[in-house]
Amino acid sequence: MNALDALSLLLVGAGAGFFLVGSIGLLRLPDLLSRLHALTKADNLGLGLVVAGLALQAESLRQVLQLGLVWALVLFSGSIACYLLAHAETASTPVEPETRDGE
Amino acid sequence: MAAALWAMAGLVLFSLVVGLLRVERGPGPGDRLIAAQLLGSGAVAILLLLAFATGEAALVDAALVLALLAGVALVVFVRRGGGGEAP
Amino acid sequence: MASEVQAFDLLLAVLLLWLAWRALASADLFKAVVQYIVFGLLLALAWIRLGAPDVALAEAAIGAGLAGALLLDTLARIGRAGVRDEARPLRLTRRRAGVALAVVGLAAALVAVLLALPPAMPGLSAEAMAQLERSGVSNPVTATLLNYRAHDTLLEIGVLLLAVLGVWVLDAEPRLDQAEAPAPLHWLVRVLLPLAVVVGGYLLWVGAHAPGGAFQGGALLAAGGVLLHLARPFALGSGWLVRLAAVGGFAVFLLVGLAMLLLGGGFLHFPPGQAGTWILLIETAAMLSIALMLVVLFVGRSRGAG
Amino acid sequence: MSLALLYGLVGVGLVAMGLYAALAARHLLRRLLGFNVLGAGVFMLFIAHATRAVDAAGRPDPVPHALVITGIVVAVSATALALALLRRLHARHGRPTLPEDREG
Amino acid sequence: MNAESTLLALLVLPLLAAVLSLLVGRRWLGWLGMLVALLLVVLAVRFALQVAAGGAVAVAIGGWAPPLGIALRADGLSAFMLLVQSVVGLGVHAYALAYFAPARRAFWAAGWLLWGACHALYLSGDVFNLYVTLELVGLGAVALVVLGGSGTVAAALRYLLLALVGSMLYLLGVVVLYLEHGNLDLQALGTLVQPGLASSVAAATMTLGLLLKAAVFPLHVWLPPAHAAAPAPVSALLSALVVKAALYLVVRLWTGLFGELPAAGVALSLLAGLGAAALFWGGVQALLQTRLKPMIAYSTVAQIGLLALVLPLLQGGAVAWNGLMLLVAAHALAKSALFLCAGVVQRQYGHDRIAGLGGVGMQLPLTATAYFVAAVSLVGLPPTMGFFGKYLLLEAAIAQSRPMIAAALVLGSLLTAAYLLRPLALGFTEAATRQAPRTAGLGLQLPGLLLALAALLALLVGAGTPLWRLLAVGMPA
Repeated sequence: MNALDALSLLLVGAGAGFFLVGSIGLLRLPDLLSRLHALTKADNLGLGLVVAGLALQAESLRQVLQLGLVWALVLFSGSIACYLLAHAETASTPVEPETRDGE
Repeated sequence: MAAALWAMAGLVLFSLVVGLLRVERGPGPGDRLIAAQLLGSGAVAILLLLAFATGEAALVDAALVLALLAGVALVVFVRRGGGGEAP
Repeated sequence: MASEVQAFDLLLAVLLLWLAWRALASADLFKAVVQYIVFGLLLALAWIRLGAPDVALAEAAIGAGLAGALLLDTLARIGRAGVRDEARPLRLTRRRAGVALAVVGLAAALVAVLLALPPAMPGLSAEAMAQLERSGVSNPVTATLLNYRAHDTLLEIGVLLLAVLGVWVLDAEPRLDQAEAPAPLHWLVRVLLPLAVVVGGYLLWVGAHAPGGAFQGGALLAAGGVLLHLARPFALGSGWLVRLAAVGGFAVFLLVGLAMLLLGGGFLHFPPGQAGTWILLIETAAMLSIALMLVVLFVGRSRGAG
Repeated sequence: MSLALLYGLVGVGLVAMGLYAALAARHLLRRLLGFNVLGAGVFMLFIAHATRAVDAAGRPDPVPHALVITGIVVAVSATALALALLRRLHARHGRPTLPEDREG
Repeated sequence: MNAESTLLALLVLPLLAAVLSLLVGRRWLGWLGMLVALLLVVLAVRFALQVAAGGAVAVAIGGWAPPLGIALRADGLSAFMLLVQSVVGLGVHAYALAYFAPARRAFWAAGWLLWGACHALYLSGDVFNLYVTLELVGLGAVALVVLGGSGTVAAALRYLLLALVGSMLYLLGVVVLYLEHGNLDLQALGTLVQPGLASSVAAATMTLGLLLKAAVFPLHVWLPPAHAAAPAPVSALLSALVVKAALYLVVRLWTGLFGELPAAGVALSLLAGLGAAALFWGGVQALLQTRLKPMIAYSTVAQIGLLALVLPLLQGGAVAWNGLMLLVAAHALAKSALFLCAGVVQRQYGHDRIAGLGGVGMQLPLTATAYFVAAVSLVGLPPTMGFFGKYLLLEAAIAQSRPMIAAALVLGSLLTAAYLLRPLALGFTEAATRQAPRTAGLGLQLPGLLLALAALLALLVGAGTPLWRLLAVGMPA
């Protein structure tokens, strides 16, 4: 394994780690807005690091661009969707007990 | 190298299990949907990892499709109201 | 592709079963639907794992895009009371015992069938590959869908057309989203819609030699249309132009099939040299029609349209 | 255990769960989810099998892939129509269940 | 025009008509429909003659021979079903011309797709292609049922859900067959299938799915509400043709693909048992109905039971086979005529309560006659087609020493007489309950009468040797 592979793996590993941390954050954090925050972190950094690590393995510029596009898209639509959700959430009343899961 | 990428894909899949617990617990529709959003990004990451692990370029296309559609569910929910939430 | 079972597969298998179970047994249907959407995501991963990227693309485009949108829209329309199901929707009761028994018997029989199968089987891959040269495309899945078994695909577009006709017959529904869409949603649409068009066209084009095709492209385009509708609600009605666009794919498919008769072949018998061109023509028309019909299924019929 | 068998067994599990829910549940949306899970199980049996019928180059049988894509389109069309009917039924009667299933 | 071309024309023409129905101006819809329907009847007759003379026809679509491609195959059974489909279709479409005024585009478009789907089903020789045609038939039926307005939605949804599960079960059987044999061609599979677990599972799931779609007791619960709620011409199409499509496939599977399995005898006897139960349950329910359309719908449950009852006789040869086919045709013609009559009554009086039918015989003589002829044919009195069908089946049952089937056949017919003749007795004997309201036009009354009379005339024209020769083509040994 050469240095490039090692670096690539390191980045990918860090990305996977961020996914794990983000998921745990999603689980542990107490309310929706802070969970939204955790989600964007995992999205941006987790996927970003995975994409960066894989880009080092790419065989062509086209592949690098494709990877970048995928990341940018997830980032863009994810953050807008989360913004819309946060916006709607703060505008409306808090969650009522009735909708909580009673199992 | 491929084996390592497989392992990473497995790790991301495992972290999705944790996200699934948030889908399960809720409590509100918004909580479930942001967890689904994370799962979508995770699926994109897994597809990319598998694309490089197997050398199958089409998987990048599949990741691209998922990335394009990543926000659709949340947008439908926000615009239509979820049925569980006051509109 | 690694064909031995890995930890990844075991985890995926367990998750698929668990998610399906939760989607069917969660009392809160909103939760069930979200779990079903995630189930679709993981299903796409399973198709990849089984070496079926064409199916994975279709599943991703449908599961992540349209199916989720349709289900969430329905939840919104049936309201808070409708979303709540019984506490244990699948509880075994005396009335359900017969169904449960039959299902368990069927599952046991299927498992026995699977265990009895030899490890390697003759399928149709040898034939499909041997004829690929003459099919006009180099992706065997596209060759099967648009050439070897084009008759299936023609009728399948007919099924979609019938679903649209059924929706057109039903009364119009009230609009839900009266409020003006916030500006970021418009930004999102401005970026995603052109991209969906480009990627949809790309999937159509690439389908001739790599995973992709008319249906995957059409579903992606339709998701773009759904997003646009959510940002700027538009009426589709069932006027002449919409009807033409909806039936166009089916009509072109049928007419090209008949044109082959005139060219001296049989119905849907493409001359090997021109097959690629004819298939691309059919696929283009089919993609546009499929996209439009899927959007109609989401938007429904607007009030006052004929 | 081969990939075909593992995913084949998952397919059987999905068929069983989906069929039960499609026939036994009361809420119509649940029954539709059941139908879709049933479909996913049938498709999975098919695709898992295709890995056992590889050609000389080791590629799986493409014919089941094409048939499953056809099946997915059919299932989505039918689901969309059923959802449209379900919304009209709910708008008319205020309940998402069929009349004979409305006890208790 | 050779037989292959006729076959393709029969496949493509209704689909083309569906496309045109979505595009032409509204006032052309009916005329286009009548033109194509007449053309299809001519083609179906021609095709039947060609098959009778030249034997079974096969066309590999796109030039791809099975197992890679899809083969269309037509034997006597297919050609006969196409003939029944076309004649009934023509009658119902002519009725729809008057019933849906102004024309409803969705009826014509969905109706043509449904018609085309039935043709594709009768012609298909590929088990997966048959699945697609089954779905096309199912969705077509649902789209047509909801034409009846918002009151039909529950019935349509129940029907859709069960039809979907039914066809998915059928597909599960197809998948099991492919797992075992790597083939989808009906004919090839017939030689490949060996007795064993996989074949039994495939046979069981496919048959169960089809029985659900054919509304064989006790899987019939969806049928009466859907067929009673739909607009009359749609009910006629569904009861006369759509349920037959699934039943046709059951016959096709158990006389071909699974005919050699050791379990075939047991399976067919089981079907006969269900059929007998349906015959009596459906008959009693029909007797209890207070409205005409639900009564006719329950009668379909009973008649489907009758067709299932006689399936074991098919193993005994040509007499039963011919009798079953006559009965299928007689039921299709009579049942469509009955629903069309019910539609006329509903139009004329604004209701279809049986108790309120006094004086119908005077006010609607043509419709009352049509109802009478159709009822007589369904009961099986001479000289109708139903009589000859039942006669042949009775003969076969006695020859094969199946006294139970013979007894059920006779008792079922008596029950049929009891419920079908009750409205008629009221209509002719009781005085009119109200003044003659608006009169239903000839356009509405004639098609039902013609269909009912077809059950009589068809025998004079085609029965006997030419028909037997057609049915002998591809008859299971």
